Amino acid sequence: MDWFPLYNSLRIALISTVFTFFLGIFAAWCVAKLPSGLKGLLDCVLTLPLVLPPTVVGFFLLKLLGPKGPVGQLITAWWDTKLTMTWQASILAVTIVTFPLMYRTVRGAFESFDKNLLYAGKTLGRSNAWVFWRVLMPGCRQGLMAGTVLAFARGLGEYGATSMVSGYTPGRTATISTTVYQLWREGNDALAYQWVGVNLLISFAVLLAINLLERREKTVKWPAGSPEV
Amino acid sequence: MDWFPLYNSLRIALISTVFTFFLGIFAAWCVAKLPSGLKGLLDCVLTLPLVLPPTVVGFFLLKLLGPKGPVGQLITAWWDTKLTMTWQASILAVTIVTFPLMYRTVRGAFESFDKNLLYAGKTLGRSNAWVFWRVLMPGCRQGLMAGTVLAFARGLGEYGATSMVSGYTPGRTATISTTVYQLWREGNDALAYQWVGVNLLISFAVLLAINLLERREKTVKWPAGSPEV
Amino acid sequence: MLEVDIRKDFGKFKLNVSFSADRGITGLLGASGCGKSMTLKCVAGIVTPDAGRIVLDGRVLFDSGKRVDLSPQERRVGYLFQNYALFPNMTVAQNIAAGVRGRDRARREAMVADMVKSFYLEDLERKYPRQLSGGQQQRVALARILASEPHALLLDEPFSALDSYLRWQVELELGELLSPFPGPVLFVTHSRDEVYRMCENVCVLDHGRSQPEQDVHTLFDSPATVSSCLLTGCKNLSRAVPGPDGRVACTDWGVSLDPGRDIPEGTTHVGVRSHYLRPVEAPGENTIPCTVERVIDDVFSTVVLLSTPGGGEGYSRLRLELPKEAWAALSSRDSLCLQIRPEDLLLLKD
Amino acid sequence: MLEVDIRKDFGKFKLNVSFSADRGITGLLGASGCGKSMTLKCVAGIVTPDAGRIVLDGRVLFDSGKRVDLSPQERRVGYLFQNYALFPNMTVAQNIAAGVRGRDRARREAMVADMVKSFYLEDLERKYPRQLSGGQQQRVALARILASEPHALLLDEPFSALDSYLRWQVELELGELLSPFPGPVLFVTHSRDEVYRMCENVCVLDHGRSQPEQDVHTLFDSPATVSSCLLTGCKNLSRAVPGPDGRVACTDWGVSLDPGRDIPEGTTHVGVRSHYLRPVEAPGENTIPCTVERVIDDVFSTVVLLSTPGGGEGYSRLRLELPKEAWAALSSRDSLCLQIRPEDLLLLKD
Amino acid sequence: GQPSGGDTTTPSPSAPVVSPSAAPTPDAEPVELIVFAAASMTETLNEIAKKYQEVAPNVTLVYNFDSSGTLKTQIQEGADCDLFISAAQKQMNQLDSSRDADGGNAEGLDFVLQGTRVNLVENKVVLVAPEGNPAGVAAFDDAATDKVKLIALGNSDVPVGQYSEEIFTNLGVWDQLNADRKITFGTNVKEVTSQVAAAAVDCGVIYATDAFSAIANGDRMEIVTEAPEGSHKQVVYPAAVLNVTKHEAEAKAFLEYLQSDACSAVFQSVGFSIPG
Ligand SMILES: Nc1ncnc2c1ncn2[C@@H]1O[C@H](COP(=O)(O)OP(=O)(O)OP(=O)(O)O)[C@@H](O)[C@H]1O
Ligand SMILES: Nc1ncnc2c1ncn2[C@@H]1O[C@H](COP(=O)(O)OP(=O)(O)OP(=O)(O)O)[C@@H](O)[C@H]1O
Ligand code: MOO
Ligand SMILES: [Mg+2]
Ligand SMILES: [Mg+2]
Repeated sequence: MDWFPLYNSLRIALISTVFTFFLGIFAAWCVAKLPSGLKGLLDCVLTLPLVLPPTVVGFFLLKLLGPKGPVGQLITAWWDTKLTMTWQASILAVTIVTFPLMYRTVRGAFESFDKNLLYAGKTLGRSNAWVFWRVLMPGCRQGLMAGTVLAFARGLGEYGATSMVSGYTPGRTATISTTVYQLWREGNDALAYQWVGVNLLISFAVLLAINLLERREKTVKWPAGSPEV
Repeated sequence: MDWFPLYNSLRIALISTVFTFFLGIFAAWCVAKLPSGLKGLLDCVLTLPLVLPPTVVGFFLLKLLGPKGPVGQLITAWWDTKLTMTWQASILAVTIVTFPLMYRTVRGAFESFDKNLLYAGKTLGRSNAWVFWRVLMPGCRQGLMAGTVLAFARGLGEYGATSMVSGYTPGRTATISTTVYQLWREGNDALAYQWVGVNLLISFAVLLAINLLERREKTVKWPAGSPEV
Repeated sequence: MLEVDIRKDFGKFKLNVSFSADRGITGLLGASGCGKSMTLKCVAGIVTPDAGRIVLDGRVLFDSGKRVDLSPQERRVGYLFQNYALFPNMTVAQNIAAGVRGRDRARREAMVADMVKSFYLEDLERKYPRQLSGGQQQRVALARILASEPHALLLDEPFSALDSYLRWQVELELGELLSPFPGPVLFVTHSRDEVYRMCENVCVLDHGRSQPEQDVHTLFDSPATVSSCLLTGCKNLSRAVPGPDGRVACTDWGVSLDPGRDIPEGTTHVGVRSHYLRPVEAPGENTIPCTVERVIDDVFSTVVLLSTPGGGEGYSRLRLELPKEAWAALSSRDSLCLQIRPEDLLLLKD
Repeated sequence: MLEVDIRKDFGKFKLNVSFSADRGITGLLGASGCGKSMTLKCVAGIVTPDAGRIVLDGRVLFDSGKRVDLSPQERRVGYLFQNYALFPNMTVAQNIAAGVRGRDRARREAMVADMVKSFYLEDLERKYPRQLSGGQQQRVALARILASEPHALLLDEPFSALDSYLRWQVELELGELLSPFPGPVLFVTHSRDEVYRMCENVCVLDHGRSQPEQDVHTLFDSPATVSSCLLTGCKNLSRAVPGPDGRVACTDWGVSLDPGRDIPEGTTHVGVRSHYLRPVEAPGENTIPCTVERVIDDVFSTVVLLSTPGGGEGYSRLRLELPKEAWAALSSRDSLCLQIRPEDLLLLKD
Repeated sequence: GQPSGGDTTTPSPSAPVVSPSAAPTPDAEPVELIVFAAASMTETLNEIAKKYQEVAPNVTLVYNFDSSGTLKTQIQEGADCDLFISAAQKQMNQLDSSRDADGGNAEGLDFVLQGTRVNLVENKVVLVAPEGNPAGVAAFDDAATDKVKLIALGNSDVPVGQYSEEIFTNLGVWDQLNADRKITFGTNVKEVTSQVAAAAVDCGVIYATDAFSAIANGDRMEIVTEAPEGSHKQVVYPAAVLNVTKHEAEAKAFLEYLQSDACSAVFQSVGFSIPG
């Protein structure tokens, strides 16, 4: 069994999770600070990839990044390389598709975070950056982790957009999901089942991780100061 | 422009949302009542379709429902009909893929619901069913609606599993997402852009709806009894 | 008659409660987190104890030995929740109707009308809970509970959600509304004043363990334990060692006092209420020479903090409360001798 | 010196507050939801008012006219939050260190050590907030705030999160810890007792509007409005109509009384404290003939509810509070005549 | 009614069987004929559909164009289909019960209506490059050189992919291409065409007819060369009515019509040839 699809899926999911992580946090932070009207609009735009067909996302990306697309031409002109049909293109597709999962989870964590802690930091004279990194981030740790793991899991399984922007080149751009599709197309059920099994295992492990994170988060929220009186 | 894909996508999304609605609520209710260990496990199983590649879901469904699959053979034997490669098969695929969105949103609403209201109903002598339908359901209205709309939006855009179990027969099983894919493969960009536009419009409208629902929910949570003293 | 004897283990927290309550109001008094709400939940059937027995008027509600565990619906125990738990999607009338048992529509309407009248809710029938003040919400909650014709009532800190201005009024109302109730009423609070004013008997909970229930006046006049003494609002406590001469050495206060009676086995602390410390001119029997540390002018009285021969920190400090005029009339206001009558000295176990 | 004069419109709720506070503790008193926390937030720079001016020791913190709006960091106003807002991910020492301004490490450590010492936190340095009791949490929060060397302090209901047993002790401590603080302190509460014991001046808020600030004793001795009268704990109120003969007709009580002074323009209510109602043998000047409705045995006093000639419901009812012995000594305990000294009759505006 | 529904004619209980040469019968029962056809027939069959309107107005043609392999799977999974046109014999054999395992029907499927299978058209395989041929490929062998970094081929269940594999195997570079990870596999010939037209790849292998239609449609690509003589099996498109059809007569009639001279002209116009 050639393990490349697993390796490729993992690296795509990992790298795009890194992007999603920072982008999601940044977006959630910006949206949280916007006035309510604009907030709703931006929120819709940022959630869009969650409900858009992956094929539509893929189509967009190809029109933008393809060698004939505006961004694609720039890239070719500057670095003499192209982005489509490479495994790197999948990173972009997966980042876009998984972004809303991270964004929404983090936004939820930010919203349920006790604002008074932020204000406390500020009235104590600490900079906004300090408050963000030392108070908000540690306080939303569980939410951040849950969002990250969810995005990672979803990224591991992305199919539609990935297959459009990266194609299926065994050993180069093949991922677990495109491989399952290919194996099914070839009627190679035995191997397809094996990959499905691998996928189930990973997804299940990832979900268990989220579950434990969520549980930990809940038990932490104990009424402060009530015991040890 | 042939509007069938829109019509088909809408009917599939609508019908599967009905299923998802009841299944999601039922699952969330059952999981909420389970002891904590089993709860975590079941929760993972029920969330699985969210992170599994749609192609894996499609593969499973074909193996199960296809004319050679165990369920498919039963269906053929009893009703002399088949399930795969019909638009009805998409309902199943979409239901499975969107189920976790509904289930998780409802579970969240249930968990944040004030349990004392349920206990109050019970100590007043009301049946569990009464408490469920008259207290819990109205109390989680916003969460239920948000989950439903989210599931609907996601269902409207499902591609991977749908295309595997229903194929792409214009005028029969074509959906927006499979149509976009097909148009792209045919190089029919003009029409592809039109469908992408339609899709964007619908998705955006749906997201706006969710957004308004979420906002309403927040403003309702005003500290009880503090004004009008 | 409600008999409760239950145990439940939450890991760090262990509930072990046993008491019985007759017709009338029985107080459950205890610090925050000591298990008061949990006890009520066990009685109501919302939480299942690990072991024990709950009997109401001879009906067994729960018995771990006989595997009896009635559902909350069957127990017929009314529970007034800390935040009232009115159904926010129903009007006042619908909320009360939700309490009426049985499917007979006419009977339900009659009952609702009846309750609306006896709880002075005529103008509020069509309002939603969020449009009501705290006191009105409480009346609705109580009307709803009584509409369900419970055999016992559980009230969980009924005044904690109220503004201090409303409290007094609502407390009065509640007292009047409850007086015709024929069954036992459990009243949970951590306010000694509420207990004193409303209850006949009281059961003190301490870290999940119940102490024997007792008459309210017994508790206030001669609390037996440090925790119940603190609960009744006594702020002057000292560790104590019984001496061979029938006196107790109060180690925190640095004096030895005569309790005027036999010292019970296991006495570890003594206490005296701020009101029962009497300033005297000269040292004498059972007096403590004190230095005034701080004088606080309270609304109707003067509170004086004094350091004892034992020191001026923590438990060594004494708190004296006097009518304003009595304080003003004192000759020396820098150092005082405080006398404790033997019968006012509380002898406490840990 | 802190001068506040701000307006903010929240739609249904409108904040319109104006007061000034000198060195020492100034109380902000008001019912729940009247805008006390909101006022503090405006001063601290967390919420931006629509219009107005905030000046601290001559430094303009906010001025809508001149478009000045300093950030919370620049204002140097210490804010003690209702729930203390300690950073849960930091130890006590780290929390205090978070308050120290500047990057000088040695100075920070010295400051933390200093604060730990003066707030008696030696044993707690390495603990996390969740491992502390409410009183300890408050000490840490205060240490943290004072480490940031604020020019003014805002305390938002500092005792509301505490058990009643702890309150007294923490209140004492807070008073001692605050006494050396050189700037103005705003103290928010809805407890009249706390205001009386801790504050010199007080500003009453009512539905978002501030009343002129005044000396605590003035407020308690002669409140000018119905709302401040209620806030100071007075429970006997009646609507009143000034008569041509210099007397007031108390419509709720059904009697006419002599205030012994000129009746101010706009007087709509009269009030009298429970302690200042004196039972007399026979009807006479300024007496109200009453019938005893209910007797409540309180911890140190007896509370008697009486119906007046005006009736026995709501505001027509009078509440009399007597020492237990005084009540026991009364000859008739079914009906009483209550005398009000003219100077004890409060004349109130709506 | 479904939006794709064609002309509506009054249904008649006694609709006569339509023969290709017969005059249009205005009151014939409306029939929807589902045709699964290789993606490379997209343009020609769409044009024929217009003509067939006049021949049999009661028949609405519904096409499903995809790789022959995908179509075969869909048929096998129970898709409604009356007429199947594959781009290679392999997929038709897999559905034809008259073939045994050695004859290509390993799964024992039975979908072909016996006696209806014909060889419809013949095609050629070509190497195409994006407009201007930036990589400068000149021959199939060039795929193995450094000129080509990425080549688009149909995957193994796409006939054009199978022909490509055959060609490169015969040229002795197939294993080389695979080892170099140079091939991106498309799901049908149209996807390969799109990838070449979008210049996402350096070159690709498709049918002459697809290249012709694409260029005619304005896609920016060029034909580099035809596959060398004898490097692959003849590209023959078999067609057959399926035995699951509910409109056997109409399906047979349409298959008959496809073999008419009118259709041959259409096929030939894009580069198909008619097998002898
Ligand atoms: N599910 C649980 N698991 C573990 N411990 C619990 C659980 N629920 C409650 N506890 C513990 O039970 C104790 C008693 O809780 P309870 O709500 O009965 O307190 P209480 O006496 O009503 O306090 P309060 O006056 O604050 O309402 C708490 O200290 C809490 O730590
Ligand atoms: N964002 C907001 N929009 C509209 N109204 C608000 C908003 N925030 C607060 N309010 C209103 O402002 C009023 C004052 O709130 P605030 O928190 O200052 O009350 P408070 O006096 O501190 O009461 P408490 O004693 O309960 O703490 C409330 O009645 C609330 O209705
Ligand atoms: O069946 Mo095709 O025409 O090789 O994609
Ligand atoms: Mg409780
Ligand atoms: Mg407040």
